[in-house]
Amino acid sequence: MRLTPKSATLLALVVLIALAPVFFPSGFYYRVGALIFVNALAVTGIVILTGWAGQISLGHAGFAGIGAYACALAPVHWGIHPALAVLLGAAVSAVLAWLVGRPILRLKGYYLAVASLGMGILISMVLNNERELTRGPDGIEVPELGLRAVLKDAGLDLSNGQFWYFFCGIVLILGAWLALNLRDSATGRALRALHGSEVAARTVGMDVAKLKLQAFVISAVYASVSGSLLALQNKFITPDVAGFMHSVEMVTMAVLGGVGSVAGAIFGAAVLTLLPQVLTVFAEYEQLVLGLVMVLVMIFLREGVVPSILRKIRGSGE
Amino acid sequence: MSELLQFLLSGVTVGAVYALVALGFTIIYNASDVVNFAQGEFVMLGGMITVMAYTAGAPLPLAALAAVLATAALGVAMNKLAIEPARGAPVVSLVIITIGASIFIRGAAQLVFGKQIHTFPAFSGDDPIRILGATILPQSLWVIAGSVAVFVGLWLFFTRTLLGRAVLATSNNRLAAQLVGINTPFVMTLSFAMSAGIGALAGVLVTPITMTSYDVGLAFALKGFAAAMLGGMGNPKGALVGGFLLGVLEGLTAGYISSQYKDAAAFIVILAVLFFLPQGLFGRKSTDRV
Amino acid sequence: MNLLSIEGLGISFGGLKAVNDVSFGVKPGEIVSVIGPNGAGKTTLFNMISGVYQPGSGKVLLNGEDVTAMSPHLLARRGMCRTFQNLQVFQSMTVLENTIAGYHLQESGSVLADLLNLPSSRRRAKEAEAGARDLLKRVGLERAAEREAGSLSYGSLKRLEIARAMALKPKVLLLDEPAAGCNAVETEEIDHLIAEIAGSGVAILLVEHDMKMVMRISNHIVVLDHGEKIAEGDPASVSQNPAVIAAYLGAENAAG
Amino acid sequence: MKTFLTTTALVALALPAMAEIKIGASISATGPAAFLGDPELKTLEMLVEDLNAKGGLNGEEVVLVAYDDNGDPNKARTFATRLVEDDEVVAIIGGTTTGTTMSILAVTEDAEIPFISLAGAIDIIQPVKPFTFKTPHTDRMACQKIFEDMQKNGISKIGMISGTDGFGASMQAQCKEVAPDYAIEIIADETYDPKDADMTAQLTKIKGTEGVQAILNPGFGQGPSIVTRNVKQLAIDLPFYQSHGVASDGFIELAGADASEGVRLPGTALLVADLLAADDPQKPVVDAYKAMFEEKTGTPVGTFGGYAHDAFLIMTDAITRAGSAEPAAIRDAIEATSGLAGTTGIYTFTPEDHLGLDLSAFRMLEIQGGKWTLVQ
Repeated sequence: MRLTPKSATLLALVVLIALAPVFFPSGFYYRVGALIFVNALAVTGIVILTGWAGQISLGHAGFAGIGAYACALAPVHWGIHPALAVLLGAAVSAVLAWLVGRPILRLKGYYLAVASLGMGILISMVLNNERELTRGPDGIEVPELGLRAVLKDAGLDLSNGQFWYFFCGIVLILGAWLALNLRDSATGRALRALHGSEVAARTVGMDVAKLKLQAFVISAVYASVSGSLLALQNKFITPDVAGFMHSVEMVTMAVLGGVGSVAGAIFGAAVLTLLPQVLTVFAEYEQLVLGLVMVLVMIFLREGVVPSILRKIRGSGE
Repeated sequence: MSELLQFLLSGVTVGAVYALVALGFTIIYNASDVVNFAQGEFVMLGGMITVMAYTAGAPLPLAALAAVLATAALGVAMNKLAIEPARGAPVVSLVIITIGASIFIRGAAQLVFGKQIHTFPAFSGDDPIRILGATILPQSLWVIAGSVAVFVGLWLFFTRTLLGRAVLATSNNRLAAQLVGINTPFVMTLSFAMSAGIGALAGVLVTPITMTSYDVGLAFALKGFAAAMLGGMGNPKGALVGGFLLGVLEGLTAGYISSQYKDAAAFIVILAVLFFLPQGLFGRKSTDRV
Repeated sequence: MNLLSIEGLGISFGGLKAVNDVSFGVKPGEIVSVIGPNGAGKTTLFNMISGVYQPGSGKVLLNGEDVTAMSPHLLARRGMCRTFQNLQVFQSMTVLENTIAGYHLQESGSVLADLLNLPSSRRRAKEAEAGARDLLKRVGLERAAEREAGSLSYGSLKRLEIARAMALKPKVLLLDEPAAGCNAVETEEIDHLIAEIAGSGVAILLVEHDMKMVMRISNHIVVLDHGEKIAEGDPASVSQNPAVIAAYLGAENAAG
Repeated sequence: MKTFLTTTALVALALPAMAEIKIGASISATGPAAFLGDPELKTLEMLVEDLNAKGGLNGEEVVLVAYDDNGDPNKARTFATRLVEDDEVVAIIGGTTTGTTMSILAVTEDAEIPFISLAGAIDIIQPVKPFTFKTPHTDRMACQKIFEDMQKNGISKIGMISGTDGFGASMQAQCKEVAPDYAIEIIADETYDPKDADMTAQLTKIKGTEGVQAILNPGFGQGPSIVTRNVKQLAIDLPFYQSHGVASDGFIELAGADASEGVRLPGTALLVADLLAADDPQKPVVDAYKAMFEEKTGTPVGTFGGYAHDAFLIMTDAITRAGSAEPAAIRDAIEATSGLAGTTGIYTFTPEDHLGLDLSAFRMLEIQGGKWTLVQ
């Protein structure tokens, strides 16, 4: 039996995550891996919103900020366990996305871009300015998740780096599984349909406004959980996580890898997370290279790296 | 009273800067439907090249002219190398391309110019002009005059000249424009040269007020973009009004409500305006054609 | 009893009356065609009936309910669906997916079930797929099911649009130039398809340029000129109507 | 990579003379804090080169593994992990901003690697963390120094205008906390974005606040220069204090000698090298650093490069005294540092004090005629 694209993607992901550590020369690579997974999770949300539903957001880092600060604040102020704080952050992000999404998703193209940009900047501004609560731009400590200690008691002793590598890896697999489920479901098909033609989508009975909103809310939850994982892993978080450049980074990762495909998103996240680590010797040229890569990929591999390559392989196979 | 006036003057100074940047956005958008996020880098280049030429001994006007011409040339190069090859790509790809170009230009500027903050003398000295107890710097008047002059120039260009109409025609329907004999590649080249040149001019005018360094572009691009969208993208009148409105809003919020949240006020108003007028204040209406 | 009733529908663009005070009705199983020279306002009329444009005046009644200016997705729920003159297919989706999209109203359940791939979601998807494959067979596209819609020929796309619309099991079907750009063979296929659909009790409203086809399959014809209804009746009476002939001749003269 | 490291380790065992000491650095050489980080990185690179030219440390070559974290705390943490786990450095210098510092110290404390930060916030060393030290004065001390001077001049009601970046916001908060100790009331409290073009609205509000006797502007980059010019534009005739964030000749150049006339700020000996008494214990080190940095880079020295200089000085001093490059030994030696003259001040660390400076290291400076002068 042939593998469906869905199971192929998931299988490849599981194998990669499980086997990559064999080749790690030092503990540092667990950290890089964990970062890739965290970024890939947020980017998977962008795939749903931008790749399938065709809506642009330049403010999704705002939701990552909410997820991150939920983990920093809720345990300290309200005694909520950090794990539940992740869910709280996701819920707050979802509600906010639902409220904000209604008016701004009526907008198209660049108008949607500027509205989402404004939303992201507002969130980041609150995190920066409400010092009493967030401690401002210098950042705030995040409590320990505590799962590693539990595992240790259960006989599974992982280093900090290893724990976060596998934990984020598992969350990413889960996130990819959900997204791939969605893709081939009625909702996912409807999202891709409205991307193709909103008018036609309406005539076959699709509630375009509601569908866009669903995609916006789901992608906000992805970004929020990604922010939470980052905060818990770093045990320290600053408002940078909600900044404009982080939003751009998410979209860039998605578009470079291939905004229409989950595998592409993960690939894009991996490349852009690795880039600064590879370029340390040429740190001065990092920006130059990053900019160049963005432009060249968009010109020569328009659909993103992964779909373009897959198409080439299929094309030559036939 | 003089306080209110000072808040307004502060807002107008800032607003003129935004308006100039926003005006730069309109031409490229009109010709190609691309919002060029590298517009802020043109502003940075205008300032930085002037600084370099000036410190190398060139007289200020000559340094400024060199900066505008060099930046315009760079704009043309950007069109040829990054925008033309991506013709027909979806909006999100174009956003990434222009952001990529802006990161590239910023990275190059950091290597060429270093990371120091620079400035050069104001054109007409630093003695503030007093108006009813409030003050404004002569350089602010230069910026205001510059934004109004560019606006008038663009308005005349788009409504009174054949070339300007050709630009608009290209934006409406590229194929049709080609069929009626418009040299669309030339129109695109011209648009990028003009946009970049106007951006550089903005950089020359505002640097004595805001100073400049390799990384000032992004802030200009974001505020200019917001101003242009507020007014309605593609319309020079929208860019001018949007820019001044945004500046005055910030000035008044800083003065009367909270300086911490003045940027927030600006974005809240933009969200509110887009809620009621999805095309901005003076934007073109678009209807789905089926 | 009319399933679809159009009462005094009108709209102006920038002061110009594109459609003015047009009324008629469509009964179940009936094929009503709207004809008229280019620019007579046929597509505009269609866009008003199907909720794409908001009419300036008049009413659209569906099964007795006032559905004027109702959003297309709500009309779809009430059993009205349409196709487009300039083709609105989901280009980057497969032919099969395009057709399944027509099952959206029957297929869609909770997002959560879709995310978790719950049995209910899988069952719905399976049912929709089975239905879609049947439909594709009916319109003769079953072999193209896995191809990307964008790669299909014009005539095939026309049929795909009809298949997608049929997936909704509509009571009223609006077809905007279904045969435009099709060759004689394709036109005849579409002919049969439309007759078959009408035979199953669906009310069909048709805009078409191909006069032969219109005369062949219509039960009733409405003629528009300059946005006004100038005649209506059965094919024979309309083709003899001097006002209609004048309108068409005038148009041809102007064109010549 | 791993094999390469093991080989060098083996060689190191066999031939101790060829060994090297790896010191790591994560600095914000680009990004929003580049204004601070750039001179810091240049300083470290210059000092390492100089040290090795003079024969290294304890006869071993010093290798600087420096990464640019863009001022992004997340990247800083990644680079700290890389320095510790992959490069296996014995100590880390860096953390240009408080945010990056906090991210790095979470790693270094876990790995028990000594870390000297170049950032200001008091949270870095209070409560004391065993392996974390820092060279700059805290923001709180800067506030205290300024308020001390205000108190001396009979000022009790002030207006503040602060940048919203980490530096400005942190100092704003600290100043508000310590103001009551000096009987100073902050009756106007405004902020600006670091990239703002005009601050006259905020200053007009401060000017219009009844009873303001002086203005204080914590911030770095171009913001304070614009504030300074705006103060002059509005003809606000009040004592005007800047922070150590702009303590460099560059500030006078940008704000203009005219507008910056009379501006006071708490600075370090570095800015007034020429004015130091011949017997000042800091004079030799200040003169040497200033000469070397300005010759090397062609740009004037500033406080921030000085922080990096001092961190490197403390580190090498500790390694020399410890006679070993073991992280634990270095840590203990740093904590035992006593009376070490740097550009910022004279450092004496104790187990309870990982900053090692007191207020005396700050010197109140005033700009007169486009030059820094000491306030007596």
